[in-house]
Amino acid sequence: MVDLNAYHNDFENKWCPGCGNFGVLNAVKKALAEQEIPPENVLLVSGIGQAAKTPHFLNCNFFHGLHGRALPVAAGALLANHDLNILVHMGDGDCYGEGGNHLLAALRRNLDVTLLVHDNRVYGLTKGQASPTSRYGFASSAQPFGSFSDAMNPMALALSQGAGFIARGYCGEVDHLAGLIRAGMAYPGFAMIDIMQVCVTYNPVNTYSYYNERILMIDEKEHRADDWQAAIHMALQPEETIPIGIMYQKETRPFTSRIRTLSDGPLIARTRDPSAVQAVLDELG
Amino acid sequence: MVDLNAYHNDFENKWCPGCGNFGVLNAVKKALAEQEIPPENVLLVSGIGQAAKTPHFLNCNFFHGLHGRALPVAAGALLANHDLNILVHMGDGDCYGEGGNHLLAALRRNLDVTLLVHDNRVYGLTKGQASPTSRYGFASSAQPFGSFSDAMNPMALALSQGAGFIARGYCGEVDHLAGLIRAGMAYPGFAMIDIMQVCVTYNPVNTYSYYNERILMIDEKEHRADDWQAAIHMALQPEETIPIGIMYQKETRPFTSRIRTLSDGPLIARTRDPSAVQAVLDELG
Amino acid sequence: MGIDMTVTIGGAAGQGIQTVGDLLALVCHRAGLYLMVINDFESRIRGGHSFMQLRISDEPVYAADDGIHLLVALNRGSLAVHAEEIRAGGYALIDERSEGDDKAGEGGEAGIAVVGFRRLAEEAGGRIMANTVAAGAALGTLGAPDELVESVIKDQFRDKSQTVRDNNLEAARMGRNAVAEIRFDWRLQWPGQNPRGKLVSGAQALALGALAADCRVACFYPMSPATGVMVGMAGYMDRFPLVVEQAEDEIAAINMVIGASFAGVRAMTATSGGGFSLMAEGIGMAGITETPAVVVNAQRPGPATGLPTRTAQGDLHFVIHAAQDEFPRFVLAPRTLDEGYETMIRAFHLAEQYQVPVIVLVDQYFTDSLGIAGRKWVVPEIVERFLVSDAEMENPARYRRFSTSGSGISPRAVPCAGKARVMVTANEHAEDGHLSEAISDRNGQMEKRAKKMKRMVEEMRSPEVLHPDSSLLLVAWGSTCGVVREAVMRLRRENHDVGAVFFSDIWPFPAAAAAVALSGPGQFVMVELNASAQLGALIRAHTGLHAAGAIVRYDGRPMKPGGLMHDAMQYLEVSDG
Amino acid sequence: MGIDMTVTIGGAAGQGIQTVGDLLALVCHRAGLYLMVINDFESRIRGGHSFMQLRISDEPVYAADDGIHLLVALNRGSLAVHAEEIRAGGYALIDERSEGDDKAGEGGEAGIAVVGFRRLAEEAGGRIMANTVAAGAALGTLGAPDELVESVIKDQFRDKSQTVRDNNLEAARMGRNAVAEIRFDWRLQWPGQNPRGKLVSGAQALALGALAADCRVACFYPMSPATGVMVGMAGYMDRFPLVVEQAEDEIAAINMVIGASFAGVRAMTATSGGGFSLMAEGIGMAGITETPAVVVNAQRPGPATGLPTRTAQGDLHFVIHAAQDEFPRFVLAPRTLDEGYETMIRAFHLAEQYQVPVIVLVDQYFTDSLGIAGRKWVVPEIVERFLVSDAEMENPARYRRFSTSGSGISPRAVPCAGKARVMVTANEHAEDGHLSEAISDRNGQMEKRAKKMKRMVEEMRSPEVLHPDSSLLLVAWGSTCGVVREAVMRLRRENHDVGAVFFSDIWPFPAAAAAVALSGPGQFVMVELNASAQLGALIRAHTGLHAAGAIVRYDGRPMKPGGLMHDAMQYLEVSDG
Ligand SMILES: Cc1ncc(C[n+]2csc(CCOP(=O)(O)OP(=O)(O)O)c2C)c(N)n1
Ligand SMILES: Cc1ncc(C[n+]2csc(CCOP(=O)(O)OP(=O)(O)O)c2C)c(N)n1
Ligand code: SF4
Ligand code: SF4
Ligand SMILES: [Mg+2]
Ligand SMILES: [Mg+2]
Repeated sequence: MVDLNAYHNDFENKWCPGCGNFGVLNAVKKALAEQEIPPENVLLVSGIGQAAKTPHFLNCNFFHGLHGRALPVAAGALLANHDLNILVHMGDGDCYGEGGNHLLAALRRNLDVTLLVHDNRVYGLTKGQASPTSRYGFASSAQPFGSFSDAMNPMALALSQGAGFIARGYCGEVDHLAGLIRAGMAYPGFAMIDIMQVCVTYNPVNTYSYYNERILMIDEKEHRADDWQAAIHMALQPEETIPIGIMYQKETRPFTSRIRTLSDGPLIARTRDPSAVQAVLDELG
Repeated sequence: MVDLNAYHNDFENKWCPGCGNFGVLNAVKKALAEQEIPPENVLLVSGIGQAAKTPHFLNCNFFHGLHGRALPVAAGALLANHDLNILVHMGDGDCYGEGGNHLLAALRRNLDVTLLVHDNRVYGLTKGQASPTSRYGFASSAQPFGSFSDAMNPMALALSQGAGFIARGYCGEVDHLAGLIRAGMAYPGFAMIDIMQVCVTYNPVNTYSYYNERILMIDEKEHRADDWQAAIHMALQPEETIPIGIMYQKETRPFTSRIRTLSDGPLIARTRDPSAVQAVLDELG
Repeated sequence: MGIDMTVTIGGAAGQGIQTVGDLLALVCHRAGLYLMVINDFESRIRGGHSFMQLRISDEPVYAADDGIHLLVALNRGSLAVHAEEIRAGGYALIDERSEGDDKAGEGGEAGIAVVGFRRLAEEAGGRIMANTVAAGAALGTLGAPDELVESVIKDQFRDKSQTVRDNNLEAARMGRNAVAEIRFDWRLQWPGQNPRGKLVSGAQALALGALAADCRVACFYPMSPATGVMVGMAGYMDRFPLVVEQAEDEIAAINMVIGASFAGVRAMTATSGGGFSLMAEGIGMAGITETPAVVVNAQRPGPATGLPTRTAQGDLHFVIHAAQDEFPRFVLAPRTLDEGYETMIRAFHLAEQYQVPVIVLVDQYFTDSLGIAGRKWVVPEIVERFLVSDAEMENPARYRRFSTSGSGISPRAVPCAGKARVMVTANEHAEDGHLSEAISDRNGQMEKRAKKMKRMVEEMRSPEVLHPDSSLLLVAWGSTCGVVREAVMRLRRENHDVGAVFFSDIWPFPAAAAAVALSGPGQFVMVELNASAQLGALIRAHTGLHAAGAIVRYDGRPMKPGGLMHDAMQYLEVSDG
Repeated sequence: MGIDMTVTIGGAAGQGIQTVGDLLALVCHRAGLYLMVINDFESRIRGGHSFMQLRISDEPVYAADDGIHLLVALNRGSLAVHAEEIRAGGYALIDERSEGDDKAGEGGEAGIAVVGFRRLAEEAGGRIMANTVAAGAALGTLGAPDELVESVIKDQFRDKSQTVRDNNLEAARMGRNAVAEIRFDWRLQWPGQNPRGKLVSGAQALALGALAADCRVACFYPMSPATGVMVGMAGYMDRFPLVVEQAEDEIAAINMVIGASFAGVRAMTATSGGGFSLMAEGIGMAGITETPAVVVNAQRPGPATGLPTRTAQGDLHFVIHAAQDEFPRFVLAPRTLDEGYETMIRAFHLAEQYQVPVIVLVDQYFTDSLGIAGRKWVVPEIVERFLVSDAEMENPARYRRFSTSGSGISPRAVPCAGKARVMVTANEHAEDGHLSEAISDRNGQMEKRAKKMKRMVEEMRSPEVLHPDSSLLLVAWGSTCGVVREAVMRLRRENHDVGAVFFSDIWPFPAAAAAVALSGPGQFVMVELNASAQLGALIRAHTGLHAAGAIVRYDGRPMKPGGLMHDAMQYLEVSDG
């Protein structure tokens, strides 16, 4: 195992003390170390928000782009070089709000990246507005009379669209989360991990104690990962308990293996052949 | 019943002869006539595409806007005047491609409009590229080696997000479709109707005979509309048969009834009170 | 000018800088003093270094100033950051050291008073009141009358329990007592007058203007520094026919606004550059469908995510040209709080009168700063809607939404309000609203839309000119006019021959008025918060007049009079000499 | 000029206008004639009226012309539409009447030959070949040599069965025989030479240029008239290290391009105005992250959905200013097919050399028209990548992607290619790539980026000038230069003292070269396909020179020499007189 410190950098962390993102950060380090992926071989891609700052706090390559747009950036990078190890960090607003359309497309592509949604059910960086996963009635400065929308159900969404790796993690269970990330990275295809992440500043509803009282680790023996019915049941159940773990997993065909061109190796590694272009031009007379 | 001709206008139709959109158009007329909604009391909102041209061929009010953006336009109109009868016409590219994020939001809002997706599984107006509902491998000028993405499953998507009215129609069954539209308009909340619409020009796969061989009307006696499990089963079943009808229906709380302000009547009908503004200003000293 | 001093409250994000600052501002406001309060945030929620800076005066002030008279350092780091800015004779109030304090910050040349913010708060009833102690100490140093301080605290905590209120009063008192010994050179003469106006932020001024203009639908996606405008409206949903709805993204927001406006109510959105980018196509749709829409763009430095919590004026060219092809629009850049309120009323009026999008172009400095709005804010008795109904039509069945006859402004009806069918498309269209590719329809509609520009330019207010005959005119727009005004006043006091030209109405460009304003005997120099002096380029393109130079900043910070005066001197020396 | 004639094929969308036109074009091309083929589509798939127009000449032609020598009317409606354009002595070939024909269209003053397109096709083996009959008839009227026609048909149907091939040959022959009696005044002298170059569309020229430039990832969302560029590349995915992927929307497309480019390959997208609007924020991200990106904007009339299948040059100001705040970019507007190919190679080169977005600004007229590209298309032996690797760094662990030392162009490495960490953010950042709000970092990066502009402007090619000493210069950019060239040639033949200035490199604006080009003794007049003469405004803003006027069109149709000459005369009369 690579030393955890190898993933550490000296860039000043900008999260609130006690923020659930620290748990996620530690889980990522752990997962990478356990897989012995040296930091220089990791590419982190993120949108904009508190979650999306994660890459700055790891000693890896990163592209920290626009609010909502991490998945297409990751897709482009993957097309250029499908040997990359890509982790995508997004917030719930980032991924399910502004970036919702890209999530739908990533599911359709079965984009072979691991998506970590730091789901704190609130817009953290912009100071606490309701997010797509905030519950109906969630009150904030921008929603003084409560949010008028129902919460999105990301797990059920992914299940409905045939996703092959769907997991839920919790920032308070770092080792468990590290395991999910490892499994997600090992999965050939789109691995979606929705992480219950506590925002100690703007979400007074979904606190550590809220989760600690409800979290239930999925028992691999009881729950067969390829049982879709059981998975959808879990995804839709009322939040009296919150199962965490791999909800669903099946074999699928990852995006980059669907594209014939890529079977000859990553685009970035291919050599250019000017004579092939000349041949095309010659065909035109 | 209002005379069907009341919905007719003289604007030249721009669809290909034989296009499935004609069936949809006729079903809409029929549904409106049966409900006795005079044409001047109907607002049609659409995006851009062949489907989205539908409003031009009806003698109603309409807003034919931008590709992908019909749902937010409809949402705005509804906020202004929630007494409006709004039908939203979109193509599959329009609604599930460019506009995917707005569909997710309309589901979360439970936006009280009736959405008709003319789902021809292809981009018609732009000459035949793969759409989000095109099957994996669908070949076209833009996808000469086939589409690399799996098809979206719109019915399952809506089911996964708690939608309260989900139906599938077929352009070849006009009366049946008219019934669905009527039911959708009567439903208080978001009514989503995905219509199997044949594109005779660009989709050689999903033809009239393709559907005629597979279509199966949902028997209201056999299938209880409030049986979510049965509905998701239908939505996910392989396309050997294609059930049409109301897949799922339950009571929900429509968007405009969630907003306290609107309980005093449509915004457009409220009177302005300058003294109330003055009172606010006076509070600031 | 008698009183003119700056109090800075520094600390980490989340430490409650705002609580301290608000108390100080409220006390000064109530005492009849003038204020200019700027907020300097980092894009984070906790930690780092933020500050709030209050310039307090007995005359109107138009900008934040350099130098600090009194620093309230909520942590030691703040002392380190600001030590050098403290004027000789100034003071820093700091907390007693305690565990977890960072090591930095040991003073400088200022007087330092160690006050046990946290310790005294605990004595008063709880650590949470450390900020009240700090505020009490600061106000004590300034010599604020006790009754005034107490009345403000009572009001601030009026929704809390009696105990909370009492504890805070006690905390403030303890803070004051702790500084009783300090002899502060700028101890204020408290005028004890009535407030000089409303104490509001720019965001509030815009929100209230929208309310006064009868805006009924506001849709937005949160984005600093524009969110405050929407938050400023949301709280009134229970008292007005108003819905403020958070959209799934900015594209939805602008489309919702257009939908609401089409259906017949006044509607708006507010965003910053990134969101405005996403709205470009929608703004074009407002253009071709001739649907009124008011869009506030509160600028921050870019490109892209840029500096989310800082200020800039870099989007001027972009907002004028955003969206493919050409269509008429207004761009208005209010300079002051009063003008912010009035501009919103005007924006809605112009949007409906001309059936065009109106962009209100402000910036983080404008929206996040507080000040005293001194003008009376008039609430229009009537807002004109410029709508037609069946009754006004010869034959509603023949209603043509995009009729080309007449002034260029077609009759706008509301859908489902009568027999007239309202048919609208974002494709090019015939007069009846159906899509059309006919050359005659295309040209007819393009020319009809273009025709509006002629009348629109007449709506533009001429730039304000100070001392037109000066040898140097400083030219600014929007919120930057404040600091220029301040600098010009000071330079003139030093006998420099300098004036200013201030633009708030920018598009359609008031070329004739600009040429008059800029054709004085002297030269003119642009002062803008963008790299290329974008207004300068507009002036050049539309009047042929060239600025002699440009004083620009793009560091995201508000411009201060000192630096501006320094840079202006470079031009003055030439012209003076 | 010997040969110069226009053949128009008109019909309903879906009738196979393209099949007829392509056969004609291929035959002319193979015979060594020059061609300019424009397509006039409605935004629909079936019905309505569309046409394809071939101008055929034995000398290079630069624009479509007015007047029709030979009309092939696939339906009666087309005859009605075009009858008045047919020159005296011209001919119209029409089908026999049959059921379902619309009633319109009974000739005019042209000669009319009724040919049984459908009947003869049935005789030859099937109605589907009606278009081949029509092509045969048209080519027969033009006197095309049989062997030539047959060789082209054989090639066109080479992937089909022998029977299909033979039936089509027969159909063409029957068409020719049916017109054997016609005495057509402009019957061509068939030169029987080798082709004068490649017969390609503008979209193809751009696609092939991108291929030659080693573009490896192309992401797009379909949008007329840009889709052809992407379709033109997609077919080569099996022969090149190239992936063409349809994105879920334009926002995704530009972000995918940036992701691919960041990860190390050349990448591009193509769209039209509405899609470009949605890409604005992404283009800003390319700007601040200094990621190369090539974006083709094929313009159509707007605003918003506008006229989807028609042409315009209305986006110039928008693409120059798109996205919040300021950053360097290139805008290149190729004028010809040859230049289209070369511009793409240059665009990718410049994008990587300067680490900036490059916008290639074309239009529907450019992408959808076919012509003969006469220059040799060079495939660069090497494409320079301007990348650094660990080996070139002193210490890869200290690699700073956004180093401010040096020329303004920071060293660009590829992620996961060595020890160097590549850290990139769309926030403002420090040299190492981490986000930073420090004034020094902000100013450092802004100034570094701005510095590139100095060198970028030196890359700009000067406008081409024809007859600089003329009393009137017509000034155009992009594809409109063709028709201006044609008009100038004709006007000079009529002894008018007129010249032209042609811009293809537009941003950073080559102000010095423009001033030289426009400072001749005469006056200049803008010729643009937009309402306000946008290039004229740029010229004014950057050189202070004023156009004497502007000849503009915004009707969505390509400009023709006749109308342009007519409008130009207005200025010439003044200067001639
Ligand atoms: C186009 C655009 N719109 C809005 C924003 C402002 N913005 C920044 S982060 C954010 C939301 C943050 O919420 P989330 O994605 O849940 O992340 P968190 O901060 O909670 O981790 C928003 C709206 C932006 N940067 N860009
Ligand atoms: C922003 C934007 N992108 C792309 C287009 C081009 N466009 C017009 S219609 C269409 C897709 C049509 O497909 P669909 O929505 O399925 O409708 P259909 O024509 O099949 O009914 C596209 C891509 C556009 N008008 N605007
Ligand atoms: S605001 Fe919430 S999500 Fe953001 S850093 Fe603080 S605790 Fe974490
Ligand atoms: S292209 Fe397809 S969807 Fe469009 S009108 Fe023709 S048949 Fe209908
Ligand atoms: Mg969040
Ligand atoms: Mg479709």
